[in-house]
Amino acid sequence: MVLGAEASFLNPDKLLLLVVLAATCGCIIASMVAARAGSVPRIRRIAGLEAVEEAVGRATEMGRPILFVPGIQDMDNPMTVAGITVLSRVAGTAAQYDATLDVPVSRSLVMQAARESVQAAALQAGQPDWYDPERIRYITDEQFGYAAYAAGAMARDKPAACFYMGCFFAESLILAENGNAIGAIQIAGTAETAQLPFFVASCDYTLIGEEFFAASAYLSGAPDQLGTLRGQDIAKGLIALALVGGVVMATMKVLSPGAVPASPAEVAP
Amino acid sequence: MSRSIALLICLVGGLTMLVSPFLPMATGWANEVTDWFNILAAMAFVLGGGSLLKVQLMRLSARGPGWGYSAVTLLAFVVTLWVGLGKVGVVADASAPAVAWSGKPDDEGSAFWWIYLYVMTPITSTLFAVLAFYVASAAFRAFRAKNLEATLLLVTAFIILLGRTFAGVVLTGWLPDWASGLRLENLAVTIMDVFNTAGNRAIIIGIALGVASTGIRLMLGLDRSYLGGDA
Amino acid sequence: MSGTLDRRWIYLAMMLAVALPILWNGVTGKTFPESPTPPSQACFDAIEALPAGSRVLVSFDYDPASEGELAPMATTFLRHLMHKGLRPVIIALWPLGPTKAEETIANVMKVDFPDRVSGRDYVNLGFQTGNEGVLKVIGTDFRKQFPVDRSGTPVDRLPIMEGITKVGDFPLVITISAGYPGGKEWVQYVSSANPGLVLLAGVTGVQASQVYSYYPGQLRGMLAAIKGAAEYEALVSAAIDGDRVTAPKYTEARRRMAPQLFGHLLLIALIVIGNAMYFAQRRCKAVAP
Amino acid sequence: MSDVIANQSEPTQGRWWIGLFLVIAVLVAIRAGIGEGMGRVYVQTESTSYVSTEGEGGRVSWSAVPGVTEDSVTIDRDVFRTAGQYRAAEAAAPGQQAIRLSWDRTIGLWLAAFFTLAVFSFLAGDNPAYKLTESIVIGVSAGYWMVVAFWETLVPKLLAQLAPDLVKAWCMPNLEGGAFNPVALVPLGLGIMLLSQLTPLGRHVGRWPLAFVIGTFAGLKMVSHVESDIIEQVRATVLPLVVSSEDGSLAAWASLRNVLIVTGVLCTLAYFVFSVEHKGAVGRAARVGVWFLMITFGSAFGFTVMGRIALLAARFEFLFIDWLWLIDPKGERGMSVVAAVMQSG
Repeated sequence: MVLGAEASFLNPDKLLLLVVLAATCGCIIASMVAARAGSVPRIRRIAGLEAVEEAVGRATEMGRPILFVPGIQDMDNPMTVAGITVLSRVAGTAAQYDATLDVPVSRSLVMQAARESVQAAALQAGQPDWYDPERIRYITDEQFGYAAYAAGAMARDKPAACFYMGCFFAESLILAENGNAIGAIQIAGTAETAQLPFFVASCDYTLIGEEFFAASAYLSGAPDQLGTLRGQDIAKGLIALALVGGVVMATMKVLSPGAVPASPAEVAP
Repeated sequence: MSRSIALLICLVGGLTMLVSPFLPMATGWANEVTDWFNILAAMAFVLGGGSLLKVQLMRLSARGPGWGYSAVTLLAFVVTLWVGLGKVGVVADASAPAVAWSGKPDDEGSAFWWIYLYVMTPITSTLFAVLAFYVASAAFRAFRAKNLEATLLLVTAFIILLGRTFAGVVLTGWLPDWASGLRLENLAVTIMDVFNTAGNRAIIIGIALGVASTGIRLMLGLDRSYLGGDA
Repeated sequence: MSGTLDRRWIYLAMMLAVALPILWNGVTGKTFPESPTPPSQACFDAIEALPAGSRVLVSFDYDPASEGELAPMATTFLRHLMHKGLRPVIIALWPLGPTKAEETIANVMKVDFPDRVSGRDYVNLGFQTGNEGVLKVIGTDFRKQFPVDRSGTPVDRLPIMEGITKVGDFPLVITISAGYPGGKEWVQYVSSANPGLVLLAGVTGVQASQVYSYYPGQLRGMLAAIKGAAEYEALVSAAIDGDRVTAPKYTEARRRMAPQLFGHLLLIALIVIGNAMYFAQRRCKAVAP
Repeated sequence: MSDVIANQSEPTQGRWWIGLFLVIAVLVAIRAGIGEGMGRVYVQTESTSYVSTEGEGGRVSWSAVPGVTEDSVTIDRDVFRTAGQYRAAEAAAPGQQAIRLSWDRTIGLWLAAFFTLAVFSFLAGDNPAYKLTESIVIGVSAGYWMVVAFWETLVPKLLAQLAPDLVKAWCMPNLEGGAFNPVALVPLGLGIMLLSQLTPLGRHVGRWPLAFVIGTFAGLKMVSHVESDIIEQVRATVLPLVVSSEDGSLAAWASLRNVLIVTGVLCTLAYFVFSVEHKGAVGRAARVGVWFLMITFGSAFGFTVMGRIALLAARFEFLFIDWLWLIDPKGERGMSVVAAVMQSG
């Protein structure tokens, strides 16, 4: 039985997943290759990202530090990784301006990754001496212990610019409201949907969900990275097409003569 | 060289996890890797703890403003580690009363439990509760009907706030049954069911695409900032 | 700008709006009447519909941080189940869940249903690590994940577990959930895979907006935040106590609704004042540039 | 925006703070002098004796027995009792020692009350009490999570795999299996690489574990997000735009609901398009998408507020009920100060 042999090698009920995964990755990689070959997409303005340089510049002018919080989760979370990549861009700008950058973190591994990335950014900006590992320090793994530190540090150090880029939970509003109270420019980015309303209410700019993941590609300006953003758009188009097709078919099924009334499960997912 | 090996590890690790769900032989792999990560994160505490000790000791020896607070942090840290790792005051577990170390470190009555209950819980849960105040000041400041978008935010929050308390019943409870859909508590349900569902779904789909794209950038080494600067 | 309002006045107002109703309520013992919304009513009806003796899986997926919202739900769920003669099988996906379950059992079963026996009429099987991995496994083999109860007795020797091999053998599953893993995972891995199974969820306010999209399909009923708890508590009290006075431990959610109401009213007042200030100031600007 | 609400807390107000704390201390002292007092914790010691029996295969199991025998092991545990239970015990047998005041837990309760007030005081501005609380919570919680990681992860998942017999005899008597597991050497190796950067040699090796974590989890999360988010969310959104009710007529509300959900998802997706300027059709759809986003945020905000107020209420209940003994809604003490004062007055 050839079929049986195949089935035992490849999990059959995962076929749909395989197709969708391959299509998504295909779109992104193809656009990346196309961008390398010269077809670089124009990316729309993302207000929060255009404000990064302004915020760093303002902190430098005022002689006050910049605070960067890469979320409170560990490196297994994609949001933390995205936050660290944004950190490297912010650190590059801060190194150019010679501004002070504070990065308190709540996970040891994140501290490690943040140090590596800030050091690399300083080197790239031609300011290797600007990098100070003690400014990137571990506070505590505890969510509210970390928030207690951040709130206190904000009240005392009065950073002029605050970045919150990563995975946040309830502490989001503690950070954002205290930052607001000291009059800092605040730019937040997260994909934690429950916290988005609070960042939207309290920060000057908020990168919502997918925008946050696009941030590092956008800030890098590298053609192949910008290409991946167009790949995401193509995948989005395919999803929209699939959705419209599905909806049309479902509607036809209801309208076709002799259709049975939709069961509650079909009406309300 | 070291960076190239790191990029190779990243690529191979990522590809392996990408194909593992499709191979029946690989079903336990995701859990195994998660376990490894947890062990790694636990060992990394040495780095985090080292950083904490170093920063606080530096402040303490410099005798700058607030050095006393550094001493308090150090003391709290060391005492907690000591009573927790040493299971101070822990009695043996009921399943093995003869094995002295069998109890859990946070069993009722132990020193670690006392610290958790009377130091950590009140502080962290009060910080959590302080959010009620921040919610108030954020709402006061941000919910202004400046434009259509801000007004939608404002009106929705309004309906939910009213619809989820007795006030909603008082204000619109008189509406007849045929118009019961307009009662505040039912409007709140409709908003959750329709608008919130649609908005959340699109955000979630977008995030999934963002995760996929970020994953590809990391695996292919387009984004390698976490690997540091020198060769 | 239109003068300054120290934000500390807002904080003071919030403090009073929450503290005074608690004191008022503690002295008078009065609560507001509740009229149930459909998701809460659905929870009540789903439990009422089960024949006595049915086994119900109850998962305690929370810890002390969310106790304020979820403990009243847990208490009322267990009270309702015991009153109907149903038999709860308790598990937990959160490490501190079993402790919370023990507290609730001590509060409800040991006091009001002293004739019910652990192992026969209810059981606490404790916590298992693995998050949604646990849910995937109990979909096919319940005993593999939960081989013993909390005191170490093998599940095979418990009368209450007779004939239960997978999660689909329970007609009803209840999750009391504060986040991940919780309501969403139960829907994705249990409710979707077992069409005949009825799933109810009690969730925190933060979770509610995410879990709502599954109601009333994969999720038959849900208690959203303390309001949902209060509504369900009122339904259960009306069914069990009738005109008699309900014991204070069964009115906890309704007691919490008084500070809730004043807190909400304050927020609404703040939004109104904020907007009034904003428009007044805009008019000033228009007149005097 | 920040000039609308100002937070004029300057460190010049040290005296103001001392005054505030004094006022609170005096109020608490007055309260402590009224009626039955406040803030005490009672405990009772429960002694349980266990005897061991040897089952099949030499497995030892322990069970509780009613009395103390020669070969039994007795364990004492202190458990909480309420003030009401203490008073009842005193009424039945004055001077009894079974239910007694617990000094360590009473001190803990007062400390907890101090910390609660100290955190609240930060709302009025930074101050010494908050700074003290902050420095304590940082130290305690960092230590706490390290201890948890040691006992919950390192011991069972690493040490117990590498040296099962040792761990079983030391602290995990119920450990099953018990063979050396070579797979556990992988995370151990990764951990050693990570820590090697503390030595001058390990500067380069130290980034490999990080690359391993980032790579594997990039793959892992990609699969799980595509599976549970893209596929499942699209599947849930494939809805018929026309819904007929049981008798075959048009169900207007259900139809409208489905139309709104499908439109909302499509328009909000349009908002996230990056490579096209938001003009024309995409721009209009994105605008509608923003409306949906705003409603989503508004409703999430409203719902979260509920939870936050409930948490604040819980903290006040701790102060009023457990510490100050002002009210007694659960009937744990049998009386409350306010009620007692009102009765006597």
